[in-house]
Amino acid sequence: MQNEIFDESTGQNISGQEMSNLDPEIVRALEAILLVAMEPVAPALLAQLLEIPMTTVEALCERLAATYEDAGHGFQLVKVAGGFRFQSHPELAAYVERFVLDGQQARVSSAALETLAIIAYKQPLSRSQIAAIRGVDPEAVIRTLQNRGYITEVDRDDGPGQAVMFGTTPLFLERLGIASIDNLPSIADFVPDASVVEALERGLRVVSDDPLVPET
Amino acid sequence: MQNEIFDESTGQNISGQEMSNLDPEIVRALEAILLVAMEPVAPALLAQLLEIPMTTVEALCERLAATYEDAGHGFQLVKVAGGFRFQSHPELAAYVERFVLDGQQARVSSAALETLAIIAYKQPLSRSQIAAIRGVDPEAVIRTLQNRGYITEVDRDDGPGQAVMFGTTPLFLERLGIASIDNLPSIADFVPDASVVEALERGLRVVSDDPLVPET
Amino acid sequence: MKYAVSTPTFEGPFELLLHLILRQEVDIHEVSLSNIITAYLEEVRHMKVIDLDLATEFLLIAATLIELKTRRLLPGKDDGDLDEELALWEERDLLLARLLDCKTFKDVASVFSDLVSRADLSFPRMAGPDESFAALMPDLLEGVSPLRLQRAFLRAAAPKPPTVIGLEHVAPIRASVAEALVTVTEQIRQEGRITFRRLVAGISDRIEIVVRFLAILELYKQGRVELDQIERFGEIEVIWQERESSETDEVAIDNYEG
Repeated sequence: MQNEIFDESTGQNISGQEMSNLDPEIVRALEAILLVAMEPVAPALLAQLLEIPMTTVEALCERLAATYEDAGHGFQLVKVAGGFRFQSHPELAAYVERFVLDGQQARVSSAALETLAIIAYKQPLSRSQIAAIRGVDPEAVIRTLQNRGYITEVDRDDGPGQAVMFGTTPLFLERLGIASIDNLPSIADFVPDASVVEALERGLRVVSDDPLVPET
Repeated sequence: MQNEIFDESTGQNISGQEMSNLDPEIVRALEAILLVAMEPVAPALLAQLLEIPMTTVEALCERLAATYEDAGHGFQLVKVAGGFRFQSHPELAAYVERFVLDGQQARVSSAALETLAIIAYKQPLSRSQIAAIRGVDPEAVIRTLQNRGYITEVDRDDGPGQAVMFGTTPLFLERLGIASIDNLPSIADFVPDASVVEALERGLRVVSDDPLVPET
Repeated sequence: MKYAVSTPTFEGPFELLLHLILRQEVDIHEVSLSNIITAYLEEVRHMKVIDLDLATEFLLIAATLIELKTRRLLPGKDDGDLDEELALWEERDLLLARLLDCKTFKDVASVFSDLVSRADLSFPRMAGPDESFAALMPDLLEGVSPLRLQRAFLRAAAPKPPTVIGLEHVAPIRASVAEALVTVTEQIRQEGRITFRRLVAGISDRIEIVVRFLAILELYKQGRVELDQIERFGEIEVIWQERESSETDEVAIDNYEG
């Protein structure tokens, strides 16, 4: 909504101005709300609660985050899974790990990561589409990912089978520590380079090994 | 305990000296631990985790609390129930109330409901028993349920691990509109999955073996 | 998914094949399908416990590789059946596409892994509002009846449906490479010379045929049989190679059951 009124740069300027006029209480209120939140809080919700534009919320949060970092606090404010949250500073991981012990996140297996990778970039997609890419029955992995809340049924296919279609969840974004699925690197960056393609093609060539026969 | 040995001012003087020699990382670590803590953290535990005297912990926390207050943050560090914790500043209570009322998602997830059901019917039971039945790390869900006051630590197992045992609370009964846990619909005719039976029977022997939930 | 591969990093047939091909990447001109097939079958042989569905996948890939291999070994004069030719190319392209996909998502997964490791260094604050706000917290159990709770329990504690689907279809696979070896060895030894078509006569299941083919390939590798194919896509003849010593008489059998 805000974007219709302000473009990025103007928006920032305006909120810069707005911020200087801001009741300091708003900043404190923002801190208070973020402190009691149990999951990342969307800027839209903060804007509504604080009765300020969303761009201002974003700018305020960024400013707060920078202030905390500069002051060398042991916590940080980050944008993750589409919202802002307080978290412990990564540099203090060693101490916090000692403290949380059983609150540790369960490891994500490589099979789970690969399946997540497929779903993240190709969502929504069905079991059989996942199976086709992985070459393995993905049922067990899908169930684990679903139980952990990283993926969810987002849709059903229109086709005759009405296959369940899977997509990633905000919790997945949290697990990866990213703000949105758009923050993932482009899949184009991952396309195997020419040497790999060539190696694969050669490995699977159909034509005879006879060097006289031109290869394609 | 400290108060018996040092009066307020002496205590502060002593730790004041010690503090000037302190690695700044210790202060950051203290902030990090307090930020992620679910409940007030006892100075003794903080002293142990940070490998500093308890008097220093107390002095540090007091100093931090004063710093936050002076800087006009929306949160504060307070000592409650014999421990230190972050909480929202009372002056911002109106905003926090608004957030709590409007902001929180008020629907129970199916994962939370299933975990709650298992605890309700099979209480008391440990984390690892819950994990064994649900097949996933139940930590986050347990935390939510505990936070909402639907479950609580009812006991500790006698076994070597002294695992925490969970049970439902009077609030839970109230919300469900029943007078006693015996008023829940019977599950007598139901034959549970063999793995569930096994998990319950093996009970606490699971605890020490289960790498998912390190108990200490 | 209970299976163990000698190199435990391989999650599936594409991954294994990808590894085997790329291992030879150093000099791509050295990439040899024969080596790949040998290594591939070697890996499959070393699997201790193998999931049936997975076994099917591994074998189907093996079959495709062998198809490519046979095609490559044959002189390219006669063009054979165009349809079959196209079908083979199609299969190759499909396999290639899958391998590229596999490689792509393996790389993505490693980036994800880095992100997760980094995210793991920070712990979120989840303590929530302090108790003074407890009365305001919306009731999560709004609308949850005792009956709904019972149903949730039944759902959570109910026997889980088995993950393996279509078991009856692939079940015969379990021991069949080992069995196939025994069967075909006996048959070839008796006949001395027999066509592959006759060896698989009466078998309609594609997997069974693949398994028999693998058995013959195994015998060929051990030098127990010679293979002969006069024209491309023509009859494959299997010829028994008699040996002096009887010490190797006992055919080494791959046991896929582990």
